[in-house]
Amino acid sequence: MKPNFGTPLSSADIESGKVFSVSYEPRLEYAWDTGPAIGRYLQELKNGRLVGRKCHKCDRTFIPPRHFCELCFRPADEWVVLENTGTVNTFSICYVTWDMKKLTYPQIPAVIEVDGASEGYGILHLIADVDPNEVKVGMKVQAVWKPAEEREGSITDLKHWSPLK
Amino acid sequence: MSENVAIIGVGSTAVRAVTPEVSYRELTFEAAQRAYADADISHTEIQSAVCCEEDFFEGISIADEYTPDQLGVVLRSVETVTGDGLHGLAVAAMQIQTGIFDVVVVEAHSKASNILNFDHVIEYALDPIWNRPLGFHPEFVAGLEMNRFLKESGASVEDCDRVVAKNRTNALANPIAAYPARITAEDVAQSPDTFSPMRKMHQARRADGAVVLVLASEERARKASRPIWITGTGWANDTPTLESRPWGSDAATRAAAKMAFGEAGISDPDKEIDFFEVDDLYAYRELLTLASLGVKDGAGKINTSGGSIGMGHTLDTIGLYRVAMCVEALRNGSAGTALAHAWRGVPTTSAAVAILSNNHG
Amino acid sequence: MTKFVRRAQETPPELSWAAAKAALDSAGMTLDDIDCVIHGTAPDAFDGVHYNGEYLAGGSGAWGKPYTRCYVGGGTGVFAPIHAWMHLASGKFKTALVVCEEKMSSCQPHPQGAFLTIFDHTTERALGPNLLWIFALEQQRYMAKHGIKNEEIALASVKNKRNALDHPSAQLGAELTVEEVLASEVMAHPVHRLMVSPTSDGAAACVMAVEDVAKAVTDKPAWIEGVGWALDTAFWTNRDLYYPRYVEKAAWMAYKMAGIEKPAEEIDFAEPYDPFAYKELHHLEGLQLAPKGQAPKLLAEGHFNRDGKLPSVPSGGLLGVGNPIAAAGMMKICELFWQVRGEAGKRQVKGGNPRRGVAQAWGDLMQVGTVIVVGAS
Amino acid sequence: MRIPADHEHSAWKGNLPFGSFYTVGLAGQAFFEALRDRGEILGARCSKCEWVYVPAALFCERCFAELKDYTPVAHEGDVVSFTLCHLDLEGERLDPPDIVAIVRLDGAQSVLVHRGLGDPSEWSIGARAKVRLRDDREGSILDIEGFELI
Repeated sequence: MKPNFGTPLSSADIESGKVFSVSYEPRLEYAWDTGPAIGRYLQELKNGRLVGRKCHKCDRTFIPPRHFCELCFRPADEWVVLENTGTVNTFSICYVTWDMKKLTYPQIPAVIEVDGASEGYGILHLIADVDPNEVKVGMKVQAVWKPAEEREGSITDLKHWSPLK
Repeated sequence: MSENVAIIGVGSTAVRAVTPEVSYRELTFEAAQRAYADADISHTEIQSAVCCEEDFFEGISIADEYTPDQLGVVLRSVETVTGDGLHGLAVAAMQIQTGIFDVVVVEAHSKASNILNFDHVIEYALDPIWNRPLGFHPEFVAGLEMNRFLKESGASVEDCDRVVAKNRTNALANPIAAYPARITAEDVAQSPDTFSPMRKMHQARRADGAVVLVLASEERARKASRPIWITGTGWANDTPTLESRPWGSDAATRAAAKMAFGEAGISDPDKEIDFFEVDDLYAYRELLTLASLGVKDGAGKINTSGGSIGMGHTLDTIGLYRVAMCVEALRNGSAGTALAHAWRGVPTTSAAVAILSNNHG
Repeated sequence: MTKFVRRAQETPPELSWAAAKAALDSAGMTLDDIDCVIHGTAPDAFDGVHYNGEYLAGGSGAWGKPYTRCYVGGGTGVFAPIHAWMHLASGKFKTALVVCEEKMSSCQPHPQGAFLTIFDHTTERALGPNLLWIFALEQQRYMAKHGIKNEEIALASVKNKRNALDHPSAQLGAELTVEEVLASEVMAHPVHRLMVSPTSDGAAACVMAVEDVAKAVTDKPAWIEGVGWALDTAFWTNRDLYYPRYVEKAAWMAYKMAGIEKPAEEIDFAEPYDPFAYKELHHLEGLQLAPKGQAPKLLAEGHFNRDGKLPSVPSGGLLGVGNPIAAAGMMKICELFWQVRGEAGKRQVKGGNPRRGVAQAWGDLMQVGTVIVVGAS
Repeated sequence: MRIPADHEHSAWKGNLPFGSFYTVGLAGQAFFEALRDRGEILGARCSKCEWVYVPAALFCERCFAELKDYTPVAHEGDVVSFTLCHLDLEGERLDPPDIVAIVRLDGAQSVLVHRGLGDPSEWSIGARAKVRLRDDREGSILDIEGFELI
C-alpha cells in the first residue's frame, strides 16, 4: 500500500515562491448571548464572588452554573454563593501559549474544585504566586481577585488561585 | 423503508430576529422540553441524538462538544452532522432502522443574531483559490443562479415578487413566524436591487430558533398518541465547485426527490402530496425547487407557514421548521401527505427531502 | 491513504480524492458502484473553509450522490465508518465510500492555535487555554490517581514511533529510548514534546458494503462486528478525568453487538487512539483491555508489543504515523482491515491470522469515545 | 469582552483568531504556471466523461479518474450568467455595481467565474466575452483582470 499522494513541502518551497499559495484572514466575530446562568456568573465575578446553581432533585451544586440540570433535565432551583477556596483537582505547568509561542515563565493551568460546590465540581483556571514545583494534586488554594475597579464581568476578574495560607 | 419510523414529538421555539435573553443552551433546552412533553417521554428514554450545526455559525471549533447537555443525553450516543436538520432527520431514521435504537432525537438551532459578520462567514465558504480572492459579496452566487434560472425557465422577476408577497402574508397566520407582513408584489418590486436581478426583499432574513424532533421505531411509535410517519427521505449533493454546476437547474434537489419519492412510492407529487414546505431562502429558489420536485400545480399548498421568507432564515434549522409545519398540518387534518425540503444556502449544492404522512405502507 | 506529512502540496479536496480513489482501487470498484458517501473532518479551522463538508464533497466522490459529513471532534475518524455503517445496516444502501481528511497546515499562525476555539467562548477562552492543557491536566490526574510514573508513559511513545518505521505513510517513525523521550523539552508538564503527536496533513478512506456485495467483491472481507459511540457532558471540569467512562460506554455498546463478553481475551489486537502517549494507556483501560491503572505495567511487560499477547497500535499510531485528526482515526480502521486480512506486512500481528481487532478514537473536551470491532472472514 | 445588551441581558464578544494559508494544489500549480508564464487558461480533459474542467483539476468529479491531459482552452466564450452586485462584503452599496460573470470558454464544459468589465447595462446572457489578462502576473486568479464583452 505505497501511497502516491501527500506531497511534502518545505518552508523553502513556500518562501521561494516555487509553490503558489493564497493567504486569507477571515473575520469570524461573534457576540454570544450569555443567557441567564452564565450572565449571572459573569456579573457575580464582577462582584468578586463565585456562584453555582443547585438542583434539588439530584442535590448537586454545579459550577459553571447552568439554567437547567442536565441530568434531571429540569430547571435548576437556586443560586448558591460558593467559597473563595478550593482544591487542586489536577494541574499542568505549561511552557507554551495557545499559539505555540514559548513562555519564559510557565503558566500553571488547573482544574480547581470549588468549596461549596458538589465534590469534584471545578472550573478551569490558573494557579500563580507559587513555585511550580510546589503545586500538588489535592493542594488547598484560594481565589485572588483583581481590584473591584478593574473587574469587568469576566473569568479573568478572578486573577488566579494561590496556595491557601 | 425497511422499517417504519415515526416522528412522535415536535418541539420548537418561536422564530425571532433576536433572542438576547437566552444562550444557545436555554434556547435548545426549551425546544427539547417541548418535544419530550409532546412525545410524552422522559429524557432518560432517549438512546441517541443527531445534531446539525456548523462550527462557524456557532463560533466554536468542534461545536459538537456542546450538544448533549441541553438535550438531556449526557453519556449517550450523540453525533453531529454538518447538514441541514433534514439530513439529521434522515440519519436519525437510519439509526432506528438498524435496529439498535428505538428512540432518537434530532436537534438544530440558530443563533444567527450572535454572528456579527455573517457575510464574512459565508465568504469563508467560497473556494479559497478560485473564487474567494475575487473579493465579491458571496451572495453573487445566488444572483448568478437566479439570472440563469429565469432565462431557462421563462419565470419573471415579478413571479419572484409574488412568492415574497405570498410567503410574508402567509406568515401572518403563523404565531411563531418572525417576519409576517401584509405586503403586495408591488411592494416587493420597490425594494432595492442587491444581486440583480435579485432584490433585497427576495432574500429571507436571518433569525434565531431551535427545533427538536423525537423519532421512534414502529413498535415504540404505536404507543405514542400522534405519530407521523416518515415514508421517505432523500438527500444529495451536486458539485461544490461554482465552475461545474448546471446553474439553471437544481440537480441536488432532483436527486434527493427521486430517492424520497422512490421510497415513499410517489409517482405524481401533484396528486399524491397536498402540503409542501420547501426552500425559499431566495424567492426564486421556491420556483426552482418546485420545478425540481416536478410540482406543476402548487396553488395554496406551498409554504403556507410563510416559509423562510415569512418565518426567518434559521441556518441549518430550516429543514426542521419545515418538518414541524408539516407535522402540524398532518395532525390537524389539513394535509394527508406532506413534503419538507431544504437547501443549505450559498455556495452549497446540498439538498434534502422528507415525505411525511399520517399513514404508512 | 495518502502519506501523512507536515505540509502537503495538495488541496483538501485533492487529498480526499487521493485517499478515496486508493480505497476504490483496492476494492476493485468505481464510483458507479457507490451508493452513498460519508466524510469525516473536524474542525473547519484547519482546512480553513466554512461549510467544509460541502467543499470536500467533490473530492470525496459525492457528485450526484447522497452525502453527509459527520463529526465528533477527534473521535471523527473512527466515527465516520460508524456513520457509514448506519447507512448500510438500515437497509437503505448497499455500498458506502468513507473519506476522512485534515489539512492542519492551512491554519495560521500555528495549527495548535485552532484549539483555543474549542474551549467555552465565554467562560474559558479568556484564560488563553491550549490543547496541551487538557491533555496535561488529564495525564496528571491519571498519574496522580494510580501513582503512575512518567517513564512508564514515555514507553508508549517509544513503542509507537518504532512501529511507525514500518508504515509507508508515516511522518514520524523513529527508534528512540525512554530516556530520549523524557529528555525532550517539557511542553506542559507532565507532557514532553516526544509524547505528543505531530500536526499533519493527510487523508484516508475505506469502502464499506453489505454482506452480499462484500462477498462478491472479495473473498476475505473485514467484517464490522460491532460499533459504539458515547458523548459525555460538555462540563468537563465536573468530571473525574482519570478514567474515560465514555470510552467504556462506547466499548460495551460495540462489544455487546459483537457478542464479546471478555474483551481482554476475545480481542486479538487493538488500535486505541494515541494523540499523546498516556492516551493509549488511558484508552486501553477504557476499552476494558487492561484493568484500571494497570495498562502501564502491562506495557512495560511487553503485553502490547507487536509480538505481545495483545498488540496495541501496531500501525505506529498518531504518535508515529501522524495525526491529521480525522484521517488519523481512519488510518486505524485501515490498519484493522490490513491486519485481519493478513496484509500488514512487517506490521503484521498474530502470524497473519488475528481473528478480531478493535479501533477507538476520542475527542472533543475529553468527552467522546468511538469504537469499532472488526473481524476476519 | 462582556457587553451588556440591556439592563438584564448580556453578551460576550469574541472572535476566532486564526488565519488561513492555502497551497493551490497539484492542478492549481500547473494552472497558475501556465497562466503566469504563458498567459494560457489551462483545462483538464476527462476523455471518459467528455468533459473539460477549467480551471484544470487533478481528478474528474464524475468518474474519479486522475486527469493528466492538460490543454489550454480559448480565451473567448459564452456568458452563461451574470449578476450585478450592489453590495460589497461589508454590506455597503456599490455604485456602479460589481459585475460578476460566469463564462464557458470555448473548448471547456465548465465555466470560469470572474469580474465582468465595462458597462453593466451592456451585459446579457448568451453574449460573447473574452478574458483580459494582467501584464504583471504572479500566479493567482487575479492574474486575470476579468471578462470583457466582445
